[in-house]
Amino acid sequence: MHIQDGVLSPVVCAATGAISLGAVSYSVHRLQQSVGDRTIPLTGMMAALVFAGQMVNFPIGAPVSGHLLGGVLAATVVGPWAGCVAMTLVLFVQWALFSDGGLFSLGTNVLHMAVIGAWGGHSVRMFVQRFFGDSRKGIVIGSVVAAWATVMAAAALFCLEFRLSWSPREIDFSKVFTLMVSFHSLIGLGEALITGVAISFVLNQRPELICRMGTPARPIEGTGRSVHPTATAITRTLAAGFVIALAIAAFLSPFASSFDDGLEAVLGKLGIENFNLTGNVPGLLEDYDKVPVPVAAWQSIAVSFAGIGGTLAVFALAWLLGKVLPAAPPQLSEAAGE
Amino acid sequence: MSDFLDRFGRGQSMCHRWPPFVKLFAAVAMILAATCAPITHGPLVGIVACVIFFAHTLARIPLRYVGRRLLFFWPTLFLMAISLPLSQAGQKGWLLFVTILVRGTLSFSTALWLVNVMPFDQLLATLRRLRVPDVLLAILSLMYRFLFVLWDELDRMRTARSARLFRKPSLWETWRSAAHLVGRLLIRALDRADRIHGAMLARSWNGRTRWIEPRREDQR
Amino acid sequence: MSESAVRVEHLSFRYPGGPDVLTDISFTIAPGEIIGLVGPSGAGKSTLLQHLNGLLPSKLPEFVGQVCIDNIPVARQTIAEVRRRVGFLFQDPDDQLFCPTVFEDVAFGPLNLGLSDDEVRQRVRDSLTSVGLADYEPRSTLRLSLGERKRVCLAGVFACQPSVLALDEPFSSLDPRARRKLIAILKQFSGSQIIATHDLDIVVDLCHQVLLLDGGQLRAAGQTRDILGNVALMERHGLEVPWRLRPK
Amino acid sequence: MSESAVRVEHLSFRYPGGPDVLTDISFTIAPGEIIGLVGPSGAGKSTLLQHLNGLLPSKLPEFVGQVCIDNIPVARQTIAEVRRRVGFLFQDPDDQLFCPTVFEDVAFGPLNLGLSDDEVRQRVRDSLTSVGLADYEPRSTLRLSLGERKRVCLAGVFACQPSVLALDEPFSSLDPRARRKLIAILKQFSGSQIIATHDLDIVVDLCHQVLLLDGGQLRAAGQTRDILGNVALMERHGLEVPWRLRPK
Ligand SMILES: Nc1ncnc2c1ncn2[C@@H]1O[C@H](COP(=O)(O)OP(=O)(O)OP(=O)(O)O)[C@@H](O)[C@H]1O
Ligand SMILES: Nc1ncnc2c1ncn2[C@@H]1O[C@H](COP(=O)(O)OP(=O)(O)OP(=O)(O)O)[C@@H](O)[C@H]1O
Ligand SMILES: [Mg+2]
Ligand SMILES: [Mg+2]
Repeated sequence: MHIQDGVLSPVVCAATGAISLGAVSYSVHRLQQSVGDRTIPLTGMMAALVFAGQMVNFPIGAPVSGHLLGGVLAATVVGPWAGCVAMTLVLFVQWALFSDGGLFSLGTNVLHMAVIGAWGGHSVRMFVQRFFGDSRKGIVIGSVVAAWATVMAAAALFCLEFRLSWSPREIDFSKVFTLMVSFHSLIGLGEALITGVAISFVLNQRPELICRMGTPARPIEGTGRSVHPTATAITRTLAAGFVIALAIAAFLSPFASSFDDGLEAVLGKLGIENFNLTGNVPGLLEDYDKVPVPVAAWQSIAVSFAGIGGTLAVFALAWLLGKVLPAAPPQLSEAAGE
Repeated sequence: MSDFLDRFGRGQSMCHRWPPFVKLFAAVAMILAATCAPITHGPLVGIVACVIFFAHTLARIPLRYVGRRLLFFWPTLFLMAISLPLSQAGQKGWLLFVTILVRGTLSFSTALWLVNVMPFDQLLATLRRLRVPDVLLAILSLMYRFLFVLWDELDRMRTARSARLFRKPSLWETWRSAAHLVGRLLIRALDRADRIHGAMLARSWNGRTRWIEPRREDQR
Repeated sequence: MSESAVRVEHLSFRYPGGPDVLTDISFTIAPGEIIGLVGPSGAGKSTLLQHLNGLLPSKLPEFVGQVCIDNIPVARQTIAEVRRRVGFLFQDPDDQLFCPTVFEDVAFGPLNLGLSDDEVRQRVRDSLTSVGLADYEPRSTLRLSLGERKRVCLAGVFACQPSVLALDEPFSSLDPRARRKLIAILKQFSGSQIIATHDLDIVVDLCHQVLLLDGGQLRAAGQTRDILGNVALMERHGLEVPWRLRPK
Repeated sequence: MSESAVRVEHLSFRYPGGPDVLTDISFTIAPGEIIGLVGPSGAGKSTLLQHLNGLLPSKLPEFVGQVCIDNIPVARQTIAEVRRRVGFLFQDPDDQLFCPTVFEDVAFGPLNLGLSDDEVRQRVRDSLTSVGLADYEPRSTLRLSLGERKRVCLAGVFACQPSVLALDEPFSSLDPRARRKLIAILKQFSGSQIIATHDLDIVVDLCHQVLLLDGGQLRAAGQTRDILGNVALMERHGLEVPWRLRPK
């Protein structure tokens, strides 16, 4: 997931860096209001935890293994502001200790993993949670969906940045996009699963640890426990906006990008390229109108599958995890906060 | 153990003794040059590469180490870069591909150099002087310590697991126990954060963190 | 009532979702007194000590009764003041060390007390010397053996010069010389102390009074020799009469 | 040479970037023998024990010498076999517990040995009973006191029925009854044992031989009473002659 220096153009790095700087400064500003309470050590610990958690490999197949990214997890435990700061520090330390992920592209990585991960993840979770009430199930489903959505959003955003970095007019990016989106819908599933399992683990063992924030809390039905309030009108609007933007990014832009050059042109390009790369015998050229069709079809199928199949899988996962949670949690009656 | 991280950070070369600001700015300048130099100007790129190579020799960073790190680094960079020639036929795509590889490699080696001549505590002190907000620094130094604690803990839990794991586990078992490890680490860490908070308050912490140097005369 | 350094009244507590861990505990500690807190594993010693430092009540509602330090009741508003007065040593040193180097960790308390830089350095040097780690200042807290970490924690506590010490297993994983040194320090300390430990020989040597805790209840309290020398009592609560008090 | 359960030859080791922690250590342990490993804090006891379980050499290059368990040299290829034979107890129980419940944690080893379900349950029950935690099976490993956690770790080690025990501070944070029980168990255990501890009274009671480590070097090795009773030697290495061996 880490973008290295050199992959994006300096201008794009600067632009994304500026956005991240703003977002992180705002997070720090919000965090400063809670100076002296347990948020500071908790955030430090969360950052260390995400860092260490990323070292645990979850094998997928023979040589491939996935690991936690942690933005949503951090936001669920310490809230969006501290979560964003924690993820930023994780990325910074990864650069400073391992030189993972570049200095100039630090801002981009922060945007992808800290800002989208924590802020975006938090708003998606809050949005989803509204449909399930503030129950434990809602928290798990919300964070599973949020984990998947943030990975997809980051992937889509990366494609956009990549396109902006390298002469947008001359290069057809729909293939890059297809590849990124289908690949990341898988990575996202892993992330969703790990986040979901970790959060249900916490909900089982220490429900009071999740998302305690300085704000006044209201109890969750059925548990007597409390999370911080779902939302004011503004957050709700923001969340809805984010989800819609995400949907557009994930599902519509591949088609949009193919359409904007005209379908014909894209198909033609793909055909030629196919020929050039694989060094196929010229005979194939005669089937020029036929060959590209399956390619194009494959492409939209892949993206649609990545989108729709991924969404379905995520909801199935969320539902499963929700089911696994014990029906009767330990009874707590807390007025939350410090 | 996590000590391999700053293996060379404690070395004693000329570069290690430079003032931290000099090192930081040298690194930033080199990365800037590496990412901005157009690939078509061969000599320019060559000069940047030579400077970086020279910096590595000055700092006495073993070439084998750099090579090993690069070996792990290239595949990911390659994956990102290869999408360019894949999506565009002809020379232009390959040119961009090479651009990304060269820029990535050069800036990565520069970062390696900085990591190796600048131990983390020095970096922290430099950030402090650069007036990075206190809250961030406080969180950062806490994170740094617990990073190692958690990491070692994780490491030992894994070893303890393998000490009682007398056969090759199935995929499902691996997943399950990896999830348990993460879950357990998570809860212990969060609980510990509470106790740390108590320990900090017990020593009169009020959110403002003050810093001093151990002893001016005989700093390391 | 003005003469109590620590006063605990009818304290009951349970962890969320669990059974009672402490049931109706009451005792007082006079200024300058050293109290040993003994009892089998799982008796609730650590839990009780954490209450003295306000570590638990602020978080959880399952808490009945009152704890006063120097006549200040432990409550949300007073917690900072209470923690300043109580020097608390955690059973696990990793819960307590949070700075990257030994120097920074020990200096943390004095710095927050607003002392001048020179005073801070002086205090750090003194307290590290007193635990026998004089030349450890620049070392990383990550690369210490368990006994060394424990002693750095102790130095951190001493450097704040608290008026009450609450120590959870201070002697475990110390070697005999460090243990002897610590006993000497504690004997000289002027404030009151409450020490939870399994090392009954040291309790005999050091403590004026003993509290015997088992199953979350205070089973006995009184003079050290009376309680630890009582074979039947000790047997009943899974303890042993220490070597020193055994009839030869 | 066939009669040694553990053989360490010219072992030297340092953590990367640090000074030597172990220097040229050699010793053997005969089958069935119980060895006490004593020395001041930071002497290198934990480091030495970790070598017996292949915890360090496989990872780091700063390692000279050879360690053999039951005549199998510890190396990358043999590490699985070695770990099967050596039951290792970490100094910090939290490093060793990784399952959510006590039952799962103790059952982990036997399950992996491929025993039948009934046998596994039987072993778990037996080993938990032997450490005095018979009714703890369903409890969460996160909600135990330190002494309880230590005993769960011990149960996990015993449940694998290893042929060599390497125990790092098994007695610290145990209450006297649990300690007595553990001593009884160790005395009955048929394999060889090496036990690092600061509790010299127990060493006198339990161990046939003693290794004295200080500053990473083996300063003395021999019969327990000879070494622990030697006042000058003990003094020099920051230890104390235990109560039992003091001239009255
Ligand atoms: N976080 C927790 N949640 C729930 N129960 C807990 C928790 N911590 C401890 N307990 C339980 O509370 C009881 C008292 O624990 P405590 O740690 O106070 O014992 P202790 O007397 O300090 O024992 P030891 O001598 O082993 O340290 C134990 O039965 C333990 O299982
Ligand atoms: N991870 C590490 N990196 C570097 N040095 C270390 C590390 N762990 C321990 N040391 C150092 O190695 C020496 C030996 O440590 P070790 O833990 O083996 O001591 P020990 O004899 O077990 O002490 P204790 O009785 O306190 O447990 C100590 O001086 C310690 O500072
Ligand atoms: Mg305790
Ligand atoms: Mg040790």
